[in-house]
Amino acid sequence: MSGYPLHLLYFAWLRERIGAGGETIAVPGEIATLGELRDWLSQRGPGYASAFAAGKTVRAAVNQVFATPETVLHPGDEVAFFPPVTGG
Amino acid sequence: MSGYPLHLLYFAWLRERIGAGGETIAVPGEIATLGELRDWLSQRGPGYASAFAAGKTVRAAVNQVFATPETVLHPGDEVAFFPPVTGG
Amino acid sequence: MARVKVQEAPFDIAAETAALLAGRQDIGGLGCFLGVVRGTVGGRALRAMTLEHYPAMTEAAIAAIAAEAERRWDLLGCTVIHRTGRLAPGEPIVLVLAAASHRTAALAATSFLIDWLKTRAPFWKKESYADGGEAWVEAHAADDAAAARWEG
Amino acid sequence: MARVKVQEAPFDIAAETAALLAGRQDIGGLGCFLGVVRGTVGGRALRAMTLEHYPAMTEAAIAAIAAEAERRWDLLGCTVIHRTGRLAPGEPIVLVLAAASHRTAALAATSFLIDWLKTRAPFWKKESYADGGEAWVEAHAADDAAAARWEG
Repeated sequence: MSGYPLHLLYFAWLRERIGAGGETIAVPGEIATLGELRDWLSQRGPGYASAFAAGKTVRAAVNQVFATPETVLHPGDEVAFFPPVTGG
Repeated sequence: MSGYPLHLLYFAWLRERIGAGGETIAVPGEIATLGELRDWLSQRGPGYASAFAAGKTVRAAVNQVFATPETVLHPGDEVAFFPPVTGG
Repeated sequence: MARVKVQEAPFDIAAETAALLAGRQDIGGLGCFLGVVRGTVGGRALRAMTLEHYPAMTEAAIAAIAAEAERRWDLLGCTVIHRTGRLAPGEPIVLVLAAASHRTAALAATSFLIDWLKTRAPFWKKESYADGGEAWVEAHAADDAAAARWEG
Repeated sequence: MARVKVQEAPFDIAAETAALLAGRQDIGGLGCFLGVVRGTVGGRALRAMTLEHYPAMTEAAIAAIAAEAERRWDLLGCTVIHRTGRLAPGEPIVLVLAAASHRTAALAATSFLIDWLKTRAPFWKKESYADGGEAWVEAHAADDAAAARWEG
């Protein structure tokens, strides 16, 4: 599979470290799951590396539904990364 | 001990059966406890008998504090009889 | 020190909440329970609920229940208002507010207060039905069980 | 069907309560929780709390939590309002209302709703301190434990 587009969103301290609230990017076709996307993103630069550093608890949602590293991605998905929630 | 005065109060269906919300009466000196008072009152007439009939759950307070049949009475005490409470 | 009121008049939940929070910055959570007269009881339409109480004892009994809540939890405010007299279906009967620095204490104290009010405050309810009948509400075993959860 | 709102503006607890009760005679108990910004956190004075959220997801996530509450208890009304943006100490953050025919369901659902909101709704709090520092609030193990009570 060739590259495909994803709409990425970052919240709270992930947003601050990456320096953007979101972006639409083309990811390589061999990235099939959320876990693989995270590993790939963490190598895009120091901000990403800091946001996705090993040991950091990062949660995610795919198309506004909480997701796990095994969740399979599809072209055009909205993928959000964020810390554990702290509302209420 | 000779007779002594008590201020009696009746609430809810005890009030309705006895036909009065309260009364000040002189009780015989040999009545020492709340339980003895209840037995004595139940023989004062059909309304009292109905209010204090065997098997009826009747609660009481002496001087505005919940009391038990063993509670000892003193001249001038305010003694209230009522069904189990149902507020809230 | 809890704010306790026994009254025939309606109460104002917004004013009571505001009074508890006014001028404070230590409260993180406020638990609240509002009891309301239902229009149907056991399938029978209700016209009114009449609450009788023991005036000389009522406020002190409620204050003792609130003091017990304050002993069990670090409350930063506590309000109990109980209405008496004749109330129509849909009308509020009782308001309980409990404030604390965190929600767990606020909500636990709220549950405790209403459970003990139902079993330890000298109120008696009489139901007047649409068909003309009347009956005193009987104490519920479920209420005794709920209140007993907090014992020991 | 729950009433869910996510907004910067303050909310009106009396209006929300009245809206839940309006025209009904089947509600016997209304449970309520109000979350408030505290002025001191861990001994440090707070200037403001800023709530970020995930707009496309937030209302749906809250609605799903409310739907789960409605599945577990026979609720006769449910309202969740969560504020976002910058809030000062003493300001309300979140309002939860749950109505039922009896108090047990109303109060249990209220506790459930706030426990799950804290662990399953996409909000993030940032604290701005009086000394100029800032920090994102970390998720609390106690909140996870409180939410886990309702699982299984």
